[in-house]
Amino acid sequence: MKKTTIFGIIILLFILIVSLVVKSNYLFSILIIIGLYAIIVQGLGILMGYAGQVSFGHAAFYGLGAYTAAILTTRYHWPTIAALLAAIILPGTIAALIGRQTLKLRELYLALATLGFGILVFIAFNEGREFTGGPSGISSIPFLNIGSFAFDSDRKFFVLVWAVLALLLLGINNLVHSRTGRALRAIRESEYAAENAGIDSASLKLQAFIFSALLAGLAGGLYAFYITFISPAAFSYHASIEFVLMAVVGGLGTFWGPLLGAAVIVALSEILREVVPLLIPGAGGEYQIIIYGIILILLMVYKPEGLSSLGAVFDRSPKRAEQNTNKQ
Amino acid sequence: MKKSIKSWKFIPCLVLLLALSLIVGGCGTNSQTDAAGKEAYKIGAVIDISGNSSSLGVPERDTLKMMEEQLNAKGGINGHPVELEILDNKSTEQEAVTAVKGLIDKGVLAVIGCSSSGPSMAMIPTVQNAKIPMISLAAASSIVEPVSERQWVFKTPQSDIVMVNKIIGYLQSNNLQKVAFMSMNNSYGDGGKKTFAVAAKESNITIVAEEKFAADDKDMTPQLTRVKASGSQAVIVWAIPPSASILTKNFKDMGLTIPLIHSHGVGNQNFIDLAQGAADGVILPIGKLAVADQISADDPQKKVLDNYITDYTKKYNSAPNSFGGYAVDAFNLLVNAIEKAGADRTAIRDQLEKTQGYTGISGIFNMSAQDHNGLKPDSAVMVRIENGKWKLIK
Amino acid sequence: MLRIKNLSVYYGYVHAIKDISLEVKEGELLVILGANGAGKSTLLGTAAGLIKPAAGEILFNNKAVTGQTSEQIVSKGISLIPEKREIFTTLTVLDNLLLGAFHRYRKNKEGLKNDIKEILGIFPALKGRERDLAGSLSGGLQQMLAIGRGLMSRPALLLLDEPSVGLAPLIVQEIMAILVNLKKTGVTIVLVEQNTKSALKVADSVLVMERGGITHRGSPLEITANSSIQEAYLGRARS
Amino acid sequence: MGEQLLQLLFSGLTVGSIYSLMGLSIVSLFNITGILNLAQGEFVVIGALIAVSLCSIGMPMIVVFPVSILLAALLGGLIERLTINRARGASNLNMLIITIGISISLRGLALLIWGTDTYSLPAFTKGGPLFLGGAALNPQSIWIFALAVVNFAGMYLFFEHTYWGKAVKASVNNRTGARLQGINPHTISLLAFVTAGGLGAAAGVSIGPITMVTYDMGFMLGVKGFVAAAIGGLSNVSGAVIGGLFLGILEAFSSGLISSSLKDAISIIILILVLLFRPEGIIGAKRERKI
Amino acid sequence: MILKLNEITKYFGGIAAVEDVEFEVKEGNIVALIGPNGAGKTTLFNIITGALSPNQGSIIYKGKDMIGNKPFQMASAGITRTFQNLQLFGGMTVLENIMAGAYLRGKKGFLQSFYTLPRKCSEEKRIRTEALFLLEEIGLAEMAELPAAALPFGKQRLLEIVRALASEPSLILFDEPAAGLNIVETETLTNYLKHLKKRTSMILIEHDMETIMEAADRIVVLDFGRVIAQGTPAEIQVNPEVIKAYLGEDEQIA
Repeated sequence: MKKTTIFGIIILLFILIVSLVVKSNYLFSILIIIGLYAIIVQGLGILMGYAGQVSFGHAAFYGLGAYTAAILTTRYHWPTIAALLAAIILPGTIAALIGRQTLKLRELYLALATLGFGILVFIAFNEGREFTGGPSGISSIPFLNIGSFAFDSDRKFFVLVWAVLALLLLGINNLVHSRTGRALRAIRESEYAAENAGIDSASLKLQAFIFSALLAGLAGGLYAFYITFISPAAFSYHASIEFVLMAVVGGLGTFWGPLLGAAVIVALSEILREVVPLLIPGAGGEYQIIIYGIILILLMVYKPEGLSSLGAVFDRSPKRAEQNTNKQ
Repeated sequence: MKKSIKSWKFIPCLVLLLALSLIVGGCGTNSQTDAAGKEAYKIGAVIDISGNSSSLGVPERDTLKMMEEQLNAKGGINGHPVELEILDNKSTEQEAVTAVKGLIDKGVLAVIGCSSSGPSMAMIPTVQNAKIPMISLAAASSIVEPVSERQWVFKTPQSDIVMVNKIIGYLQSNNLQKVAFMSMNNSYGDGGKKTFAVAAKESNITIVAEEKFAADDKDMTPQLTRVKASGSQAVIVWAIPPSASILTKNFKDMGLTIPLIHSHGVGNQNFIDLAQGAADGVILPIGKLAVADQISADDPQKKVLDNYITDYTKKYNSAPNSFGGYAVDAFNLLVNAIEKAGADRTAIRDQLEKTQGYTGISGIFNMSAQDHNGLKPDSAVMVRIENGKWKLIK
Repeated sequence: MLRIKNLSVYYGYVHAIKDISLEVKEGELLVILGANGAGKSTLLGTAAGLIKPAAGEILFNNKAVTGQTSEQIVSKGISLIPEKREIFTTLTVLDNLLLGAFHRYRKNKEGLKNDIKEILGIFPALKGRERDLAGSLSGGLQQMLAIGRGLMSRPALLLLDEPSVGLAPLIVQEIMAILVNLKKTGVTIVLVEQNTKSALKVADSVLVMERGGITHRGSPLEITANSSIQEAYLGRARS
Repeated sequence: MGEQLLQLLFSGLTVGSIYSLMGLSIVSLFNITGILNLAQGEFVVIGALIAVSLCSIGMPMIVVFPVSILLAALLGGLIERLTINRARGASNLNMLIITIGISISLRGLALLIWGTDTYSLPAFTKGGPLFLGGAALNPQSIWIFALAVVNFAGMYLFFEHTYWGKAVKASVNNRTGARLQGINPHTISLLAFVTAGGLGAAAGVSIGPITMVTYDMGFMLGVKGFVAAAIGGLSNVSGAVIGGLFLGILEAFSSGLISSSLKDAISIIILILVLLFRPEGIIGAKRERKI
Repeated sequence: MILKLNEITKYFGGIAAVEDVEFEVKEGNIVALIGPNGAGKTTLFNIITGALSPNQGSIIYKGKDMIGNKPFQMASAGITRTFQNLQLFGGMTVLENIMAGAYLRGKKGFLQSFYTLPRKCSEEKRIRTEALFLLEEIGLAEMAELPAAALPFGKQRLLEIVRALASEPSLILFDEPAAGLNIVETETLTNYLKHLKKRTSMILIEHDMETIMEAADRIVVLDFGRVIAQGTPAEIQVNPEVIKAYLGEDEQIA
């Protein structure tokens, strides 16, 4: 328990210092986006890194959360906090409905099926004009408020998002070191063996899937209340792939991985936007794209376990020994 | 438990990363001053340079860079040099918001952008809150309407309704009452469809078929097959190349002979080149830029258009298109307003709203507290493509 | 025939083979015994080029093959039958055998048919199953196929890694008999085995490994006579 | 009505052949290297864009075709050596992400060299559409279809009837086993990417006249190729061809007869149904999973 | 009697992998399952643990027919197994392997794990203590914090056995536990299995005849999916059919 407390204090200190020191709304907005993505990637990290199931469709849950929040507040004038709650529950419910069948698929088949689900939901956003506003989206979404207190500035929203993130980080840290966390990892390592230890892998995988959908929905709802305008474009399969990238780049099955992955991918594109023109005068977005791609490749070639493994360099783990033996 | 100890080593990395973004993000608002000692005016632009809408954004960026150079060569605004910072939003809403916040932090007087509707819409709450004037380069009329919720937002392209009315006028004068409407499945096509549906109803034109296609569809024959069977007298298409070009080729290949009317979205040479001859006979409403050589010499826009074409062609070695034209108007409107208002955002906004009789590329702008676009139907003309060239329909 | 000098191999930070030197004489059947993790499989894998040594030298017919890849080594005449068999489960038995001759395929396309006949003569149990997928064979047949495929490369030196694992006693006896026959045709054999009893019956010479080093070498008789080995590897209550 | 259906069929076959070509190259690379190449669409785009440049300097099509294939094949090989080959033993997911990285970089490269403009390529044969039974058929469609057939036949002959084909299959099935027989998986992986590059360019040059070429159209082509491949069973070469044609025809008929806005939804639903109930593909044999 | 198989038959593509298999396991007994490779032994294991469902027949466990249950249901009823090709949770530590094996001995669910209440902490502590005790017993305690994949092969075998024990099953199925072990390790294993009889019943697939002769109470011999003989070790050893199909002349003397 000690360690969890320390982590908690660190993150709280970070939030406190940043919210007091930083004046730039730009920086806040970057941190907010990092926080939102980190929330999604936390869930995805549980699904991929612990339950060993890949999903290329999480932008759908993210979008469902955002649309739920947007539609309930703009059209039905729900209180924002109730709409946020619905934005969490609805994606979870949909995940529960589709999960059991879908999760029977393995690896690439699962990847394709979730990708397909993502595209379907994306089509629904575009076609459900009466509800979603079609490709033109929904505007004038109110700010999130609790009673008379509204999260109407970047600073307030930053504190909210990161506080939520911190709670999740700690919860997930508890989770992965618990009976359930062990069972999830057992499924990833060997599903047969896990089943024979009495672990209902289908049900547990489904729970992980629902959980990750809940988090994506939460992030989506917060996103809608932050940007206050949404359109389908933000929830295409490109976003789904981006989330998987964040999860893998950060490092699967690690504590800091999701946050790090989200931070690096978001910061990388911001930094490239500023740095590339300094290095190559007159360069447009083209170089940023190329460099981004190359950095991604280099990471995967030389740090396939993700960035959080950098810390493990000094740890002389004999685990590597097994790697040379043949993989079939 | 051992694992989490390892991850401790990561905190420094995290801190480092955030520190880096702090430095790079640059919170400083220290302005440069030129030799004369007058402080530079900062203007921001958020453009869709890469991503889906990059074909709009790139000519806009090029035009803006050119305009900035020209202006500073002339001595800037009242002796103040202009510093224009152009950021790429990768055609995404979230990046547009981040970018505009960055610009606001840097103390810009106003922002230009974005190239397409989605990112423009996404930026609106931010500029409204920060009270920064913004001039969008995107078509959708919802960007400036209702004006009561969009006091700080203006836009330069003609609204859909201007173009739709041109088309309706053409249909009525040619006695075409049953039409098919085909649109690209994005906000551009969607906007056109909505506007046209309303206008058609008012003028007793029936839409007998409504078809859609995706921006990256490779063959529109199935949709055209349905159109063919619907017995429509004309086809109206709301799309941009390449899908607009593919559709035009399919249309020709299938031997359809009814009039094919496109939107201003195909108003560039690329559309004609890609359709490889199939574009001949296509009719469309368009800004005057494309037919600058054909409009009469006494047209007030003539000189403005010719100047822009000469300058742009000289600098970039290719003819400008209407997207660049939107950027010209946005830049000039802003410069005019700053000239009168100085470095005061509220005053700039007020001046923008008071714009009267500014002759631009897209037309003559007359803004008001009710109209933040300011263009009238005469800002567009109908053209027919003949032998790969735009021909004004008089 | 095969000479190994001062060989060291690391797996990550694990020193799997520590400064080993040994020689295999032409025409002999050498059996390597040792506990799990003693480095037996690593030794074979290194000799076959699957694992890169950190130090030392491997000479085959007096030519250095150290650090060469397994693709190069197999064409020199060393063939490894790995513990996991590594047969091509989605290919037919026939294709498996044909591919065993990969490195000499271009030189002799027609002769291969005869070679396959010869192999099927050694393993009559495979006859009639040439068109079956190798993955559908039982464990014993898969092991025979793996050896047969190895022989298709016409090796001068055959390295076998625990061919008896998971096999019924009857089949183990069969395979041992085949090895003895092979030796008669002039193939040099190195056999790593846990099934000490069967292996000792066919061995010309025995080597005992422990924690990455060689502790004993001798004839089967000497080894069985050594009481410490007896206790450690052959079991007290048995034989 | 008959004419209309025929028109839809032609449209479906045209688009279907494009999907087949994509599916075919994805499946063959998958079969050889075990890598699902998300950058295959970019190979197509780069190949087509190279052809655009070659055409613009006045080369005749008959030269442009092989030269762009050659250049794209070289690029494929180069990429393999620089990325895939250096990431030996990476997990499937990592490999997938490496190919995403390749795809992003290639897209940026294409944007840098060719810009955002859309280009078109000249058709292989001149002349307008053919009219069969009142329905129009673009002659280029026949070329695309022919290319798909030739590719398929080539793959089939290679894998089923050549010794090298067997060696490649062996290397896919068991890498260590293959190495022990003297088969070098690195060479095979290199050749596979060279082929993927070349096939991509061949596809790009032949579909260019119909689809036009934009720097960013590769991803969508890739996704359609995957759907085609998955409908065909993901590792089945003939399945990819049939899956592609099926997908094309399905799209044409659903947008021509049902609704153009639901076209993509219908094909995705079919994909998901196939994945759930016939993961071995629409033509694959059903097998009981063994443990 | 803890387990009784009746007329178990399983077809793969028209071929019977297992046909009309019948035998029973008495409480606290070790039943050995032997036979040539491909005789259907592992298939039978898969059927008993619920990974495969038979085409016909019944599995009576503690008086109840278990047909149609999934492996995790079988496990919670008390049947667990080890694997011929080890299926350790390689990336987890030795201790975590055992604790995961003891999954059924805990109660905490997904959301409960999220924010821990003190009461739930005690469950975690109890499982950890029990796991350490099991490791102590078999001499793996000092390796508790190593990743399972880093253990030498022989220890991995042992670990898998202990992991199976951690859920306190009443029947364990061992699939070739001695494969790849040397004679000394095999002896240790044999003794350990005999020692386990106090806690659980066992079915054992094994090729090492000495282990079987020493440990098994009864032997069932399979060939081509059918039971060709069953009886005490002494009976089986001299059964001519078994010698012909499986043992060979050599082993008979041993």
